[in-house]
Amino acid sequence: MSLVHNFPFFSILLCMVAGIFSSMLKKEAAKWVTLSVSLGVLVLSAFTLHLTLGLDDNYPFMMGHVPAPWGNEIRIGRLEALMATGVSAVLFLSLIAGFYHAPAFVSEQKTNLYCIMVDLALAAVLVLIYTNDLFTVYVFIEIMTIASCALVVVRQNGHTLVAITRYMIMHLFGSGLLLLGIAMLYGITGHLLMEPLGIAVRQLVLTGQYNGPLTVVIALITAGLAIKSAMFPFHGWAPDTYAFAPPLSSAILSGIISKAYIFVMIKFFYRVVGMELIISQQVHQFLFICGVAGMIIASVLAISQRDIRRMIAYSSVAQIGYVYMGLGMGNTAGVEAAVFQMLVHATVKSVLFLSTYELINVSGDRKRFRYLHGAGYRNVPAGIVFTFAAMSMVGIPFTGGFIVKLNLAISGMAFGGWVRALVLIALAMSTLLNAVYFLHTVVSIYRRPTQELVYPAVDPMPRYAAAAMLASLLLIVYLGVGSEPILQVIETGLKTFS
Amino acid sequence: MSKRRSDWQTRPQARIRKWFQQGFTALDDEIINQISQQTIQQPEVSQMMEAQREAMDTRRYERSLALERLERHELQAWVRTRGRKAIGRVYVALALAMAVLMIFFLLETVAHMPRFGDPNAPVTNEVTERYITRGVEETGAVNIVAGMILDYRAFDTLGESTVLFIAASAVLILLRIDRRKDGTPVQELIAAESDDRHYEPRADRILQGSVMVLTPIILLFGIYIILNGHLSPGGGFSGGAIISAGLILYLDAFGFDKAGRFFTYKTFAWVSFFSLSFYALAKAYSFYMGANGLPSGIPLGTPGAILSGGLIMPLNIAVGMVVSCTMYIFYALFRKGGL
Amino acid sequence: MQLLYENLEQTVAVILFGIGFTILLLQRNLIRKIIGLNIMDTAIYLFLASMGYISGRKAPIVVDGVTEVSAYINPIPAGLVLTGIVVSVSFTGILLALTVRLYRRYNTLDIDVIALLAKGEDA
Amino acid sequence: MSFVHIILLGMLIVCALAVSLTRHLLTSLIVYMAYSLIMAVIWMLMESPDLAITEAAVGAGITSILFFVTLKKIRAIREEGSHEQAEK
Repeated sequence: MSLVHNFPFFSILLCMVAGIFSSMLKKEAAKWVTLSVSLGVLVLSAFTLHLTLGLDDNYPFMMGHVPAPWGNEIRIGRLEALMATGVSAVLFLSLIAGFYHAPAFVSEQKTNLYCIMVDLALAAVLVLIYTNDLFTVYVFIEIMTIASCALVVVRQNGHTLVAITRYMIMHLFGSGLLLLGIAMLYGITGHLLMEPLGIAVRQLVLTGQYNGPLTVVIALITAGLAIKSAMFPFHGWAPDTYAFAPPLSSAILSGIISKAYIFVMIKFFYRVVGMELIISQQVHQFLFICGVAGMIIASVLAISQRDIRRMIAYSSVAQIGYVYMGLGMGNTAGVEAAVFQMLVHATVKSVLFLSTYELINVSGDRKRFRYLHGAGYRNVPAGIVFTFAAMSMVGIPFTGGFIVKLNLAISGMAFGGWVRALVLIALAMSTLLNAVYFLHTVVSIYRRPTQELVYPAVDPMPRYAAAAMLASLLLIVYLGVGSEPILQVIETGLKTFS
Repeated sequence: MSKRRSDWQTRPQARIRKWFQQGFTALDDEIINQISQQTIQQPEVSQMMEAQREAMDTRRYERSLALERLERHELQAWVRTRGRKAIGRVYVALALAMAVLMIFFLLETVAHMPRFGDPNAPVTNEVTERYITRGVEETGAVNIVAGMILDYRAFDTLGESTVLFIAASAVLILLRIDRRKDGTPVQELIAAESDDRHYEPRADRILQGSVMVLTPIILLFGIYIILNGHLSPGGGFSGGAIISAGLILYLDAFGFDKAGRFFTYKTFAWVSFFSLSFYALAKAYSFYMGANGLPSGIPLGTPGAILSGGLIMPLNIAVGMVVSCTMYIFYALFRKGGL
Repeated sequence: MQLLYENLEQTVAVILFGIGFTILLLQRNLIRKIIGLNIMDTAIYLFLASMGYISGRKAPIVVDGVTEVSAYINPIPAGLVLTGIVVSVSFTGILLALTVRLYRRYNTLDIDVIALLAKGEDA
Repeated sequence: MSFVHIILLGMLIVCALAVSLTRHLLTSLIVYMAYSLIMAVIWMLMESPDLAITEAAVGAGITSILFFVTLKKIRAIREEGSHEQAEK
């Protein structure tokens, strides 16, 4: 085993140790540590990706002295490495673009606590991406929940407190369902690691034993993860949380953290129960319907918002709907498109939240649309970035969003009858609605103000923040233009996933 | 001019309805307004008119906002009185139905689960077998549960300690009242301290006397449980909780002034920092060695002796310290927002 | 019914889960909601712990060097529940801290009223 | 399944119901504490002493202490508020 094989483990360890160390650091030092940790994880993950591209299959990494069914392990394949690279790249860029306005929402003595939360959230995301054990999934999901709670609540006004209380109650209910599901699955199979679990589950399906409990287990775990990732009917907590959180936290929450839950769900489907069972139990249809409903209804709700941040929060729910629609199609092409959408959405949404903050900031911290008129002139880079990100949301060619929609449409074409019709109608409707609200926002930030509002002078955003945003922009364009190799990695990665 | 200024200020439903009825442009009559204003380019007079119109518009906007607020207020009043009852009843009925349905489904599942106490249940498989038959020789711990959570599945336990640490940090974010830069307390902190002095028992003789007797016993018991974690039931978590209970009892009886002599915020920070980093690094070492197939080089000792179990006892001590500090700081933060 | 009686532990656990869930949904008082959450969690732990019990066997602490499978109960669920208990106490701490903050701001524990008041702050 | 066991399980359900049906918060907290202790006893009977000791220390001990200190804090805030009102 060469040194590079250890890199995923090193990246997890780096985040955790940095989180622990940050508790003793002063403000600036903690910021630098967090930044360098995300860069370090990016480099380590890139190396891992390079390594796994050369391997045919994924490889296990024992967390201890004993092998798989007894000890704990993580399992590294190219899909995992790709996700880790994407997540850490997005986090790195968001931190550069968003860290400088930390003093606006975190008091000085609490900045290092905020950094702890970012570090540990990244650690939890990495563990969820790599892990191969269901109980580890539960423990680190709880870490992620606490971290995101604290990320939101550093800004202590009434809205965040109420939003986060709702968030916590929903999420704890979700973890309860998840844990109950894991407990039942353990009870009928006797394993917690995913590979032996998969074998045991297939055995159970063959013998027909415990079939009822197995269905309930799938339902419980799916429901728990769906609540946590803001799938449409369970999205109640999401808009307020995303809208009132500090911008950097919203970017991390909706861009990165919500993706980890979905990745775990895909892992559970592929590695533990097997896609055949999911299809024969009709779970995928439930996800499909929820995804389609979410795409349309959340978009309509987004149109009706008066606060620009709430609009983006609702569009986040709609975008999660795309992921679930792809996942719910049940064929490989659909899941591929869903994974690609996760990457695209992580990039686009984080940069959208950050650029929106800049636009609001130059408009005197007012969030309604009428005050945003002309914001695109007052802060040119943020305006450009917002426009491009909005175009990706709508699905203009040469952006990541276009490739997603194209792939979803193509994988929908593989079906006949109502599924195909529903996919195409949903895509068309959603694109139209996206165009309505995003292009209207773009128009309004570039419109001359009708009435002389006094905008207080603010410090211009630092050069490096603008550069980071533009870099994210390049990433979006790259996802739109050079998507072929990434899709290839996802395709081959999914094959070795089970 | 009979129109309101912008449709973005009206209620969402109205906006959607309008959009359906009149198309996208209707939402933007402001653009049209603006263009028409620009085309009639007459200086002075038109500017004055415009200013007047702006003022009127603003007033109208304010009024529409006030109306909206009133509307919302009425709605709230309705919601508070009759609506709340109606909605509340429906909600209660739905929630109860859902809960009953869920219990029913889960009961149905339970009826098909493996039997309670069955030695042939699927959970008794090769994993359990190895833990029991070879656990002692592989981990050196007589208490198989301790061996399991701190050796075989140590990654989960590392995560669990991290949960405690991150929870303490989150509560710090929520409740800690910061001092100013120069170290002087802010108003809120002074208020919290005077509150605390006001509402807590003051130098109660009986309490102090019994605490003087009880605290050492409780602490000793906690330490015993931590140190014997690999030999008997218990371990870092329960022992740490017991120790923290003893500390809280002491704090309650003697107040912050006396407890602050041996336990300040710095104590908390350093202790949890050292124990957690020791924990993480020790486990990282053993994971790295295990994954790369290298011997760990840590002697396991004779099973049953107090100095056995390899890393388990130090890890238990680390966990115990983290738990006790975390719980104590929870309590202190709840009481007055700091130590 | 007979089947449920044989699995009495799990049956009770499921009923407790439902009760906790109902408290969580129906109680408007934040502190009761938190207790409901705790009941829900402990119900799951009871469920999990009951999975490891094997009648007639002893706790998994090796006595006199006996290391036969038939002597001890399953240690795994106990370890998992141990982890779970600590996780749920951390959550309780955070939620109570939130409650204190909310109460300091709005002087009530009723979550619906708090939400209304928070909305009213805007206008 | 012994008789004691069944009674204990029944008491668990009674306690859980009582939490939501009692009028005073303090009562429901004490009932919850009893619930935790019963849970600890059940785990003791189920041959899991590790769990029993942890639940008794963490669930019945620390969690209840946190609940009580919260209640106390809340009462302090409330009294403070009424005090101010009276002054006005």
